[in-house]
Amino acid sequence: MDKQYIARGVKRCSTARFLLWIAPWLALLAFGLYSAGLCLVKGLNQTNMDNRFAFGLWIFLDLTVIALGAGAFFTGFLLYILKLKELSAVINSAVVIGLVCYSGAIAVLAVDVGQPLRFWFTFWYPNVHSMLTEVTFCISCYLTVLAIEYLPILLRNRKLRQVPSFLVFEHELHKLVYVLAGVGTFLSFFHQGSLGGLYGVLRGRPFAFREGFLVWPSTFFLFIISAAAVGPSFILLTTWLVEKISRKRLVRPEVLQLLGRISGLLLAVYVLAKTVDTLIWINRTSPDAGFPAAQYYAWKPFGTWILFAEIVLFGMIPALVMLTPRLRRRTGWLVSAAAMACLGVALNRFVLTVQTLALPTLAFDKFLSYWPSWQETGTFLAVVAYGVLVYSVSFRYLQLFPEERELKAEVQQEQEELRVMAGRY
Amino acid sequence: MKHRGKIVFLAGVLIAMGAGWLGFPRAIYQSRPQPVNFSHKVHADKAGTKCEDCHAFREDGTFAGIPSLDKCAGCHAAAMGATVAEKNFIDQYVTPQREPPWASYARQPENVYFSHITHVKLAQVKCERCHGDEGSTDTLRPYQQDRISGYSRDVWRDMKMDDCVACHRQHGLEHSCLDCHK
Amino acid sequence: MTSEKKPGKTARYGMMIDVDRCTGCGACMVACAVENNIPPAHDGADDRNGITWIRVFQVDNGQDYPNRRSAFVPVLCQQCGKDAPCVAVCPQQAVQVDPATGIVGQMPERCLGCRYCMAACPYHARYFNWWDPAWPAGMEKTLNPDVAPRMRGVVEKCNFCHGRWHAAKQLAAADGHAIEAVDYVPACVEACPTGAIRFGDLNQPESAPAQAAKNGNCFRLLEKIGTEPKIYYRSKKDWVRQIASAPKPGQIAPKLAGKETSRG
Amino acid sequence: MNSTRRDLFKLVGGSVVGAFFTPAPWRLIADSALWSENWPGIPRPARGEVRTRFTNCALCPAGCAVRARCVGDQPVALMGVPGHPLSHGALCPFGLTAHHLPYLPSRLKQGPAKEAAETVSAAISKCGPSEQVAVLDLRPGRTASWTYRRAMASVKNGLYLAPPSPLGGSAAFDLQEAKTVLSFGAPLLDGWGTPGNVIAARENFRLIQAEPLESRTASLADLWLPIRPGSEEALAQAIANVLADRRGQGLGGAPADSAGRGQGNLAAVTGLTEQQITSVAEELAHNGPALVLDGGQAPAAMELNRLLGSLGRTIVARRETPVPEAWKKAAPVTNLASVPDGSIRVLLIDESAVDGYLPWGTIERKLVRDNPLVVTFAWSRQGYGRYAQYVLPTAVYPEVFDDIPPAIDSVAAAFRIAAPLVAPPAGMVNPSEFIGGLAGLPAKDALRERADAIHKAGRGTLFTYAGAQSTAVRDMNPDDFWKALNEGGCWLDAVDESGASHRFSWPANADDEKRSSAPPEDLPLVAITCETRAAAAPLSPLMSKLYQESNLRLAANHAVLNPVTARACGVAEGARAILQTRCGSAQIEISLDSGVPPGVVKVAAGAGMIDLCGGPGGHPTRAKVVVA
Amino acid sequence: MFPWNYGFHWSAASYIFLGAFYTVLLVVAATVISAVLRSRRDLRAHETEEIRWHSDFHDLPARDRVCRHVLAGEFARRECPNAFDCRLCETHARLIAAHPPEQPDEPEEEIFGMSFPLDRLYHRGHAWARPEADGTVTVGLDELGGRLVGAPDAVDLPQPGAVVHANGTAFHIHKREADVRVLSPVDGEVVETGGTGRGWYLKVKPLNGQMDMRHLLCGAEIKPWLMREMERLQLALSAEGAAPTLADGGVPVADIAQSYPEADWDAVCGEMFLEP
Repeated sequence: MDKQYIARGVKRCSTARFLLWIAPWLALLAFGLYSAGLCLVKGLNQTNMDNRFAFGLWIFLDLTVIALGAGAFFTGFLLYILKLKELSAVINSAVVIGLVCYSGAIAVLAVDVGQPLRFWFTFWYPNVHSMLTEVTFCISCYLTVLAIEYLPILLRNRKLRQVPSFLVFEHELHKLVYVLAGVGTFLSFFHQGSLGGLYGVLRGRPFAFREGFLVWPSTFFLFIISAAAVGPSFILLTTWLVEKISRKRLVRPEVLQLLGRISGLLLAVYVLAKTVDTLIWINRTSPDAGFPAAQYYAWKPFGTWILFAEIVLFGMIPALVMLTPRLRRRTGWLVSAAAMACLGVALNRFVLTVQTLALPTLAFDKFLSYWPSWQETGTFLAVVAYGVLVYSVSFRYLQLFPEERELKAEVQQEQEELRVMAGRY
Repeated sequence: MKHRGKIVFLAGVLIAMGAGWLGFPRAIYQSRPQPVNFSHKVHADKAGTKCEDCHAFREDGTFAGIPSLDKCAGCHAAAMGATVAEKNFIDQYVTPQREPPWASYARQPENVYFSHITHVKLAQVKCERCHGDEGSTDTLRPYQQDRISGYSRDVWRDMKMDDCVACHRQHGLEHSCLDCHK
Repeated sequence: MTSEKKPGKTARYGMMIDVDRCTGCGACMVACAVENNIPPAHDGADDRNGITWIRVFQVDNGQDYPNRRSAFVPVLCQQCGKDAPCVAVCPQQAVQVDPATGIVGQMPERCLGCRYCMAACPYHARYFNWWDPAWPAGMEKTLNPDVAPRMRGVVEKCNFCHGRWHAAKQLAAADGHAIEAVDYVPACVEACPTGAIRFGDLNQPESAPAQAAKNGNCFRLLEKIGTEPKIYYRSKKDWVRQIASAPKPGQIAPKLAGKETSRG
Repeated sequence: MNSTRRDLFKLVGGSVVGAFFTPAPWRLIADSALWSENWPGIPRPARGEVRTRFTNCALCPAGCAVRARCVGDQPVALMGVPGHPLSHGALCPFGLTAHHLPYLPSRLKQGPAKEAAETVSAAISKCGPSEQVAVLDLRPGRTASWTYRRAMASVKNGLYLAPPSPLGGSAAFDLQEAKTVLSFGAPLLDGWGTPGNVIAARENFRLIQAEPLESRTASLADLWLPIRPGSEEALAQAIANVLADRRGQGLGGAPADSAGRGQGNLAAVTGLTEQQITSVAEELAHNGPALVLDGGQAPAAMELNRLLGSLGRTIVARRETPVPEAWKKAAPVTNLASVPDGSIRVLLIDESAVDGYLPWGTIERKLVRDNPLVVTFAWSRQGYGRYAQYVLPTAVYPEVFDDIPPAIDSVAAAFRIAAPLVAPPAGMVNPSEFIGGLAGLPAKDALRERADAIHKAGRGTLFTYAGAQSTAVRDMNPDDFWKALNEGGCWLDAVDESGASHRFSWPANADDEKRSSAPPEDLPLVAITCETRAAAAPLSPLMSKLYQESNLRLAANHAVLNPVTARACGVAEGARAILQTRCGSAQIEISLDSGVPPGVVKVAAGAGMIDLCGGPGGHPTRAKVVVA
Repeated sequence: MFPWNYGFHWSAASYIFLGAFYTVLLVVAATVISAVLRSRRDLRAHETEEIRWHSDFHDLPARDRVCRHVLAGEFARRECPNAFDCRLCETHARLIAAHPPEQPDEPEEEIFGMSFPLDRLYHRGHAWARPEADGTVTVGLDELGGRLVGAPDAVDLPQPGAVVHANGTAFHIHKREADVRVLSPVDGEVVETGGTGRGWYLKVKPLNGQMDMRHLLCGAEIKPWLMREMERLQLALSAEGAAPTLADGGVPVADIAQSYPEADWDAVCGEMFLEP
């Protein structure tokens, strides 16, 4: 019986049911760890990547996961720097999601490199001109920050705060958390950006290559905006999911709508920027490199539809939905719009990673296809399982949604009044 | 006893320090004795030989490194002195025609292309510059090998890449990794 | 990264490859593998994850039988002369240009195996060690002492037979000559039976590549990207010279399209 | 003063903090990274003195000169010898990697030599009057070949068999002389003759390649005539007709076309236009001296040479390399085709040196029905070992000590020795000793005898690679001559001044499957083998660079089809399928290429494939492809 | 990463890049360290209890944080800004000065059948404090609190000599699954400990002479406060699925815990004793 670990006044399912819930995820995690182990011990020949598809499923999903995890830094930024108090209702959840996404991404990267033992070379002999160096530094620093931001949430656990020193430390750290939020914003900002730059700087891949500002190609900024746009959407989505799964009211609908509004606003900005960037690329950047942009889309299955889907279907439409107050107030619309936004960004990352590598660069190249091996898939599923586990445990034992208790009380009060009225008449 | 916590903590620190500074450096190396108790000193003084006489260059410019048995047998076919070391050497290696399993203190990692002739003939670098006073020692130290990386301790001590680079920088000869790496 | 100090006598090694002379025998590919201790294919390896520092591609005019005409194009690291795509992207300075020779070097012992450089290279001249290097029992005796075998999980590529360059320098030193810009030829050049591959210093106007740079029939791959490759190709056939430019989806030869191997 | 868990935490915490101020953690991190540099299993190449040694490549009759880079005594790289009179510094991929051959995993390590010897001699003694004991020599003209012939001369019913050779060994094609070369599918630029020699001469002649497939040679030829499979004969005939007409006379000695087809029909058969044929004929006639080469399909092609007057100009007689008088009492060279079927009781096959495999079917026919004895000397079981009772392991180049007969394009007689670069392992069998032993020949060093005989003849010069210089033989003493030969020297005969004899023995056609004009329904396709070199020589593991790690060459058991044909057969790219011919079937992997003519299966030769589809230059075999 | 590493170059890029990197590290480290130092200081200054109460108070539902003067009807709505420590509250001082709470004439208040003697002051966490003649203060549970825990399974009291703080933990009470801390109404040093049977739990000696009790409820304030408490109890019980019997003025039984076996007693007590 783990009751004394669960905060007072909130309802959580029985230990047995909880174990039942995490069991399949544990199994998935075990399987994933096994496949990751294969890749580490036997080498990357276990994957279906090859010299032409040097990056595969892992990098694509890393980019996506990081983009979705951006909610952590962006919510923190809005709450602590721009003082949007309403968001304190989701900040804890956002931090956990961010932690999960970033730590998961790093874990996968550690498997993805051929010589994990040499990870520290990047810090010891950094090539400051490489976007990947920027990525490595930012991701590792930001993970540290997230871990520290997670501490207060952890120490507020009912049992842990019995320990005076924990209680006090949590109290003091929480007072300083806005500093961390600021640092996190800075780091994550550059991290998202350099992830975009990763491909934008590849002058050898005119499909991905973009001109830009100073050392940063336009994708640098597009990634930042898109991440900031989709981060809140993802938090909205997860919060809604958790509410559905746990059958509880966790936040007030206004909060979700606020998230939606922010997301929609930024998404609109992103779509605009993306359109301008695409036009410049089609008409100048790509032709200058000798690659008429039209021909990229002659390689089936990557037709122009993918461009349309990226910008209009999963960009403009969800943006409009989330910006229209009437639709926003309808949970169904709001949630599906958020989901579409997430899909859109995932698609964008897919195009930049997979399509870039699939397209031939030499006249006698082939158009290549790639399908991940089960080891690759398994390794990634491990991250998903890990994420669900960490979140479930955090949700059960920590207060991810501070308003939960209050909302519970309100619900009771309403019921009570109804009952009383019913009693009167 | 109000400082108890501090003391325990410090104890931990001291234990770790002791292990890390005293125990670890011993543990990380496995050392094995050289097959023959060879005295560079004796050969330098008595036989009056110079380094190049035994550690010779081949005509293709490559460096022979530690001389092979027949070079030694050239003089030591029969005992010249009365030392036990020499007697053992002759009994164990010369007579049965067995190459002594020398271990090279200064063997660089496989990915290094070190050309002795370039440094010695062309750049006039003295042997001592890198090998220290090995040539005047009276006995061979045991060969110490890093258990994990498998490299000789001497390479770690004063033949690291940084040492090469320092000298190359001095002479403005540092262009790229490819200068020395293969 | 390279040091600021420039050596006394610098070279810019380059190649001129005469496509019209290449019979596609593959001598250059095996000679390269022999010279540079490239292991034989692990079973399961194929044209997409094998290691061939120089690879001869069969290109054709895209026509069907009987109008099909083929040519053979050896492709190796193009030793880009201006902001080489792979150099800037390496997070830990495992790729660098040697100012003394202009050779783009890859340091396996520094390489993390992130493969970013491979994504960056438009010529697909970089290869990853997907497997542990393995030779049949006894065959490791035939390895070249001037080149260190690479370990699993690192990227490698053509470095103009740097082992030979070292050996040449050592020989020059033995004869007491100056060792900057020694003259040597890579293995593929020496092995090519038809003399289709010619090696030289672009700084010397009479060298084959320097001549090629001025020749109308000569071209470089994807010149418009602006990487200034130091490998020049030559062909009198117009359709062969087309391979210098970007791929045209319409014209993709059925064979090449057909050869497309779907993985997994 | 009892210690609590709290104390333990403090202690651990303290030691963790302390550890960071010691070298230990940092050193461990650094070492683990260094460890990845010499990961277990990464070999360390041996260092040593770098020497250069010379020898001659024994993989094919080209016998290219080889310059071996050795570390200590171990060759680590093989290269050509620039300025060599025959091979001109060229070396093919097979030759470049030959120093790996001794370490092939598939290599045969030992075999029951004694037992085999007893069985053979027993079988010989049991031979009936009509039954024969035969040696099949896949590279005739060597000193070893002479040993076999001498042995067979003294053995009861002894027979010395050799595969048909284009010019019967007594003449050579002189490419240097030719201005125009018409090749009927001869792989002129893909290993034909002496590659270096062909390349050296290539500048001077115009090459017309008549071949169904766009082979390497075809793609580099000045003109490629994409003829229908098996229509070489017809093309030759048509060209002959044109030439004859130009002389304003009937075909004279030229064999009349059995089908009595007119020029138009012939053109139709070849799939070319009459204009094309005429222009080719004109070119041959005008831009002489011309030379017609034959991939083995068209004896009539040889007739063209006669019509063009190539004999004596581009096809010249070549003197025999001198042999000791004592050897002259030897069995004649018999063409396998002329041996009556079912007559060979004991067959000894020397696979240690192979120029080209014969389909097993053509050999099997000649064996007696009731358990014949087949012994083969080979480096692996992949060849005839699959059918032999005994497979005896032989040394493989560069271990062998053997000589290489002059190539088909070397005008002068030559004598060079493949001097071993590495010592062969124990348990290897020397075929000539084995067979010589059967006949009780004195075990003498035949090569040395031959060298002395050459020296005695006093003709020609010796080319020594080290200095790249030629010395007249008569200025040398026998021992220096022998020593020089062992260091890879090459003896070249003086060019024969006495007028060349023009009588050549055309190879009789050892193929029963005559061109049937109407394709049989059951075998709608035509199989054409390529990559025949791979079938003949053992392959270094590094050949995977060409066959597996790139698509440069077609790997064994791979087949290429035209997409149309593939659709007809119901196979797709990368599919596994079965190739069926009259001689059996084999599994192949399909790839598609619209450059392959419809109705043709392009298969990579391999010992097995040759048994199936006939050897290089065999007649295109009827075949069909069915889904596996 | 450091100038002495091979391949390091003094270039603008490395200035900017590494500069940013080290700044970030510095800031993060500084933040954590200062948090540690501040918490050490707090622990030294024995502010643990205060911090705990503040964070508890912060976690209380808004309706539980209302000012006592709202209960008295002097405000429509007001949230206590001082975490129920009226000693610091000017508003309270002003209001008290304006019209001091009149003492009802009868010495004992009878509410819902529970007696609330007026000789003592009540803390909103259901503890009372009674100044004694000898200058000490007796601390006990009021009747509602007493009935909530009924006969407690266990009580752990502080050792005599320990110091308790107003709004800090006075003692713990265990009842069924419930484990609640009772907030101390006053500051002071424990001189004697009582128990359930003796009707009081602690005797506390003021730290500095006299005891400030402005933050405690007294006199007329008690009734409205208690009415509200009953509502809360009712809500809490109904929330825990217990049939609420108090709405129609039913008198709570002596041991409420016993009569609502199905209720999550921990939650109920947490609600009533202001421990979220």
